[in-house]
Amino acid sequence: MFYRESGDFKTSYVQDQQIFPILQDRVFVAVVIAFAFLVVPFLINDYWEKSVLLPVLIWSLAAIGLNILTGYCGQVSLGTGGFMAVGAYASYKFTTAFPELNLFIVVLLSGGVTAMVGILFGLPSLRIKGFYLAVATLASQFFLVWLFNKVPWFYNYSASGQINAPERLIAGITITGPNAPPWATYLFCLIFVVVLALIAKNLTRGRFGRSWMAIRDMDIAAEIIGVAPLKAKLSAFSISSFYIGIAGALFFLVYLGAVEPTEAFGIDKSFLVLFMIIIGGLGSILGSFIGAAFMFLMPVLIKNIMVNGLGWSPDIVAHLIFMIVGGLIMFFLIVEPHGLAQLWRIAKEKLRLWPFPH
Amino acid sequence: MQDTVREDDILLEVRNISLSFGGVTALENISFDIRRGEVRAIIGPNGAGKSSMLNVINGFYHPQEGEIWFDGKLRHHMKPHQVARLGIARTFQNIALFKGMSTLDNLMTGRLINMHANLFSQVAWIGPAQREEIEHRQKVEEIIDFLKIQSIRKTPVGKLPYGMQKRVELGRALAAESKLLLLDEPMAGMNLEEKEDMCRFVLDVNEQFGTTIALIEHDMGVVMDISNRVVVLDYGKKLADSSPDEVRNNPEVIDAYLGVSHD
Amino acid sequence: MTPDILNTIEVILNGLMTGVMYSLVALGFVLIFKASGIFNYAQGVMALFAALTLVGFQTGQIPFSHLINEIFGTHVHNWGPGLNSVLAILLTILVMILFAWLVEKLLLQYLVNQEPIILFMATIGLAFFMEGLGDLMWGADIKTLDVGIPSGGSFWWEDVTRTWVSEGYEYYGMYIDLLDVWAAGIAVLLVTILTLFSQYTKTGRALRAVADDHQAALTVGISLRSIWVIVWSIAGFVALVAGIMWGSKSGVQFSLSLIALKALPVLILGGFTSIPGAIIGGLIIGVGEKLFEFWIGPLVGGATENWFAYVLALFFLMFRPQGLFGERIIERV
Amino acid sequence: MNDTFPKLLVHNARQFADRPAIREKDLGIWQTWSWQEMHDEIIDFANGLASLGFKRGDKLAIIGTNRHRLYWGICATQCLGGVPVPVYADSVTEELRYVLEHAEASIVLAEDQEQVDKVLEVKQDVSHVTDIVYDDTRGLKDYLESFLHDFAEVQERGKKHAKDYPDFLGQEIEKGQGSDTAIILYTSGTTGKPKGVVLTHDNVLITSLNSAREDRLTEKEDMLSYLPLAWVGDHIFSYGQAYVTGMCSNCPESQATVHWDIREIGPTYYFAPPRVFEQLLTNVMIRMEDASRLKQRLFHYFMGVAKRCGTDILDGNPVSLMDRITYKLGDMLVYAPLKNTMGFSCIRVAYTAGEAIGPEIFDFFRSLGVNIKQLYGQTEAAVFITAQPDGEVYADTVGKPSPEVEVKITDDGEVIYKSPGVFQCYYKNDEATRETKNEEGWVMTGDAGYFDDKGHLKIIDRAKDVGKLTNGALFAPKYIENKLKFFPEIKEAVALGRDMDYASMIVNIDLDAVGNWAERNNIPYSSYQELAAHPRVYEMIKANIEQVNRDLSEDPVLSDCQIHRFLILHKELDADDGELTRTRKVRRRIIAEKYEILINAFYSDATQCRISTEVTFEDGKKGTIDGDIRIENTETYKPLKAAS
Repeated sequence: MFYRESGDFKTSYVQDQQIFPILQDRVFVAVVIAFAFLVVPFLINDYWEKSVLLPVLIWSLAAIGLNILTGYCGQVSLGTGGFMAVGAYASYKFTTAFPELNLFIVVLLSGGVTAMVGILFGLPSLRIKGFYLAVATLASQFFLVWLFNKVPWFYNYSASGQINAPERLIAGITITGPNAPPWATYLFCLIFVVVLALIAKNLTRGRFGRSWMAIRDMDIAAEIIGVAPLKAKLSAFSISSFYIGIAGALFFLVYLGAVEPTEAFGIDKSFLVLFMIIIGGLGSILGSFIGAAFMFLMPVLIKNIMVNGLGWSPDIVAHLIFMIVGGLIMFFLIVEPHGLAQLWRIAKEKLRLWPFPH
Repeated sequence: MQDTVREDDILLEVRNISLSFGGVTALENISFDIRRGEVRAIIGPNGAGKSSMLNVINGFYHPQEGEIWFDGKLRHHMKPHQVARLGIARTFQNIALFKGMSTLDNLMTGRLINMHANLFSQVAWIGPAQREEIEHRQKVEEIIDFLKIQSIRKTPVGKLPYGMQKRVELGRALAAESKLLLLDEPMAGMNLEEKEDMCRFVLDVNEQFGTTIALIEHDMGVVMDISNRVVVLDYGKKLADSSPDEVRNNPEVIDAYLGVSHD
Repeated sequence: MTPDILNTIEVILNGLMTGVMYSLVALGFVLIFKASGIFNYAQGVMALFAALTLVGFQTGQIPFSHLINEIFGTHVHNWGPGLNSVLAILLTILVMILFAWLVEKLLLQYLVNQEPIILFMATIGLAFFMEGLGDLMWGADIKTLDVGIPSGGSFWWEDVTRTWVSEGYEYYGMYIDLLDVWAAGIAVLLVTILTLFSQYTKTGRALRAVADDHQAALTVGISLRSIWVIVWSIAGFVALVAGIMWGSKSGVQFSLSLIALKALPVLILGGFTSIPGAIIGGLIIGVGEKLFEFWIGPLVGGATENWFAYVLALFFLMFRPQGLFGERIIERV
Repeated sequence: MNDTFPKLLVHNARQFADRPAIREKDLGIWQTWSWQEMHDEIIDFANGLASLGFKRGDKLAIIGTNRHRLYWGICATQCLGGVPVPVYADSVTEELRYVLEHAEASIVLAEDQEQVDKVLEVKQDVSHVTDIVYDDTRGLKDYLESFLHDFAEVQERGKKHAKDYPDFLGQEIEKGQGSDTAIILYTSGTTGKPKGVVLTHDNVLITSLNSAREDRLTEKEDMLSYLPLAWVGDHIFSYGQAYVTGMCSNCPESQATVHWDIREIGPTYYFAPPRVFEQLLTNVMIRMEDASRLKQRLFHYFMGVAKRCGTDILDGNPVSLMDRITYKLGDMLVYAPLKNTMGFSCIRVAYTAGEAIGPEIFDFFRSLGVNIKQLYGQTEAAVFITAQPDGEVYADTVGKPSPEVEVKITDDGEVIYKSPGVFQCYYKNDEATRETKNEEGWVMTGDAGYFDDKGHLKIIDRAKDVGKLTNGALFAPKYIENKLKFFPEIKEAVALGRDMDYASMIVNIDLDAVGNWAERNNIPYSSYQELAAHPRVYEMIKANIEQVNRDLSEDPVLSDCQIHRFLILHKELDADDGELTRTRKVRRRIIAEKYEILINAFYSDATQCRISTEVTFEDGKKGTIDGDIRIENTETYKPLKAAS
């Protein structure tokens, strides 16, 4: 209905291969990004920061990461929580060992460390496929969390076994620690999310993305046409882990500030991110955002309505949320296995064809 | 056959190949060659080992015995993706397209062996990665044009009809610009018109690009029409190896194959 | 024998007993996987759900009482003093059959011909749903389950083993929980029954036919859908047995559903399609993790049981991706 | 003074240098050439042609679809003072042989292997052809004939030639004059051999310039070039007007993808014959059938609004504020998206011509805000004879004389004209030239028509088909038939009345449309015959005819043509039975013979007539159909005005 594409034609492959080939989409995205950078920081408060924006941004990043591995490369992983823990602990070690190190670099390095760990745990994927691999990734989940619990070096021998984010500044602005202003933490995360989302898009639409998808869709054929499975899978594991590691670092540094591994990075987090990409859409960057926002905000909303609105007891609502989440997963797998992103694509297709149905 | 062929006219030679799976023999002491620029057919009844032969050639199966010479060199143990890089592309009997991708992306995937932009340029996109992408897009578009599949360029291949999928698969194999093209029953399950189109494309590929082609096919008419030489396999053994006409009149072949194909 | 050796034997025995428990859960997985190719992640939650239901019947709870009270402001909890164990178990079996039917009706029939990984994820959804449902129906508090199976250490065994120790050592005997022994016995019984069932009954043969070849089974007129209901019912029954055992041992609580995760490496070891595999896999994991904890645990801070099974499975997979008893996969193109 | 196209090309290359001149959808994108680039390409090719020995006065035949290089071939030929002769791409070898022979073409520019094969097949019969140049190399690798050249290869030769003779081409272009022959266009006459219409640069250029000025076309226009290259319309719109305005022609990827390509390009200037618009409207309606109820209601509501005030808004007539607001809303929700899906979003001017367009169709598009207008033209006039000016657009006229065109009606009612676009002659056919063009330069159109009181020309029929009733009034059968055929229920109609007292009509109902209607109204029927004889069908057709009569009564010239009696034929007119041509045109003579009884009954008092007709079934077997056919009288109306 809103699309007026007629006359918006492509005279070069550069134009044809844009991320958003339709002019109106480009305008829309530009407006959204401008709004996120220029307007939101002035409106943000503590509640919006901690309860909505930061978690949605960070989970989006984790979802993009898992989507690269699962959605694009077809390797199901249940180790997301463990990899997030690696990112978190790496960032803790970096920033406590080198207090002067710029936070951006700390976060990136944490991603790098997680990528290495990802490669290590991705090695079995060369021999194992499907849910065999999913089970194997559980090893990383449980082993890593156990490791951070049991080896005091990781938590700098603190008495509580917890790690706490020290206060760090960038250009005189506090980013981590309890005194960080909401707009600063928000912008810090936003920069990572926007840049990394763009990079993810660039990777998935190019050589890497195609080799991943080839492996996902038909691994034997992929190998026979020249895709080296080792490279494709390990690159997916490492890049995916890089994203998840960064999400973990941000989760710890700017969002929670203090974590205890079993609590913050348990198996439930692995499932949460998996659900985000199933509901959001496997193999879709946009879907990662939608899924993260949906899976995180839906329970918040339900809780708000039922606990605050209807006055029900929180544990009943928690059970209900479990049922709703589980039901939604089944519903989506039956009705639209490609998730909300696919629904959006269909809606968009409809809008482009409006008023015709097809 | 008269052996007047020069050594470097031969693109691929298999010598005394034997392959078995846990005691079951799939191929037994098979030898034949494929000359540069020819269309070579491999025929035989079901279970004759034709597909196994192709799988051996592109490194998916590893024969227990025998040698494979490609492009004048003895080929050592290689993984399929390494073989692909040597210049052997193929299509599959049961379509093995990447269902989640568009026609264009399937063909671009076929060109992966020629793409080299590193991770960092991919991350940045603008620059080498984009240049490479465009360069290969042009090549792929030429193939799209060649196969007349412009109208399905951006359609996910899962939604295409069978005949079109076969064509896209041929396109993906062509995209690799390989020296040797292996076609595993390219016309299976097609109607007459689609078969004629596909024959035309196979011959055009052979003529236009000079690609050497080895194909497995059941339709004897097709084999006779488009191949230069024919190898006949039966129960993993080589039964005959000659021109289509000679094969057609070979009584052994008729017994083993032609006789039963008219049921 | 030195106490060290005896302690090791005790650890092994305990491991075997735990392994039997793992096997019980894994058995449910194998049954469903064989018949429908579905990797049923919800098997563990089914055990929890079955145990919760059983306790609910035993104690006469009103289902959803919390929810009802919340909505209507009432204070209902129990409808009576509860049923005796046998009746409660029978009722629970009925509930599990109803559950199997509902799963087929509402979920599986829409997912026929989907990729295995999609089915797997659907069962994860199912697990979440049932977890919420179980808690909502029966309450989330930890419950004790007692169906009359003896529990506690076996004094007889303690006395017997005390005499095995070499001269000059102090030793108090081996500890073995009677419940574990019972569980092992029941597990053996269950496997025997299942084997007999699948070998000698018509339904059993149909099940095997479906497992071998869906298409062929359909052509000879076996209704896939009713087979699925049957298989899920049996899996539900196995889940109930596992639930009773685990529940009697450590109370009916959320962590019960996590044994499903433990069953996964068991399956990897045993192979997804082999009943003996599930048993042996369970035993290996049980013994392995106990021994590892016994020997290595103290050196690294303990709690290695959290991950040992998975890491073991991981290494195992590297060398034998098809499991112990699985058939070798020949890939075709 | 840029009096030839090559001179215009040189001028445009300076004036519009980097603006796009031509695009073609190829290899997935719109490959674009600026005027400067196109100029260079054409110059290279012209030089290449020269190196092949092509010289002033030689003919170059062009055969193929709308490919940019074929358009370049036209201009390159003209650069050398040669004459391009485009040939329809779907010509069979026989037609091709005739044109090549008749035009004495020395070089043939062929699109692809298919066309090259055709040319090779006839080459030994046509003595003049020395070389063949082809555009698409596919499949031509193994063609080793030395007279075959790849287009690019000719351009390479051209570059060398230009190096050897740097001033040659510039001088050749300068030598050209407006009075030189620019092109010979062969018209596929319905009878006899095709005639080659010779047009000069002046003819094409001045006509293009005048018409472009009339519609204020600028270099910013985009035109979709999808109609046959050899048809005069395409030559004027895609070539003539493009060169005089500097606008861009866009060649579709293939004939099969035109509807996608138009959507992408979104032309600002567009031409299509009525059947294209008709097809589009049908598609819109069919696709809307499947839409949800809500969308359908939305669609129909706003189409109603558009019908009420759309054309007025387009024509700038006063419209109430409320209507304007609803129309604006409709534009947002329905019209603009609809235009977007058809690729009409950007259209400033669209033309239709060639045959009568249904008023429903015409109004549909105009009410959406698509400015379609009608024109009346001929190859012999370099298209433009009359056209509708903006704001004066009617479904039933073809507009006012174009600039510098004089139009007259002869005493016999035939339309004749004189214009700067008038052709020189039919190539090598003086007799035909004399028959068509008199000494003073007036050209006979062969069409009967008249000017209405608004000064608009109305075309009635082919002049030779127009007869008189016994009272001397004009009888235009095709005109009335077409009016009837605009009703969806009527598939064919045959008007009778020449030299009779009044007009009568034989009607064929449309089985799909009427069958559908019958189902909705619970009218059972088992065959066409049964449905055709149903009283309620008669009622419906009668109402339609009376509607036509009412329209005719308002017509100053044709009010006497009102239909007095009609019948619905018991069988469908069929090409297998010889009643229609293969292109579904009515064969009046056969029908008159076959249905003599019926015709006699029309002009008697009979209300019923029994007839037995031989029919050919689908499997080729013959059989007969008997039937009693009812003849009904219809209401006629008093003429509103007396004939002027």
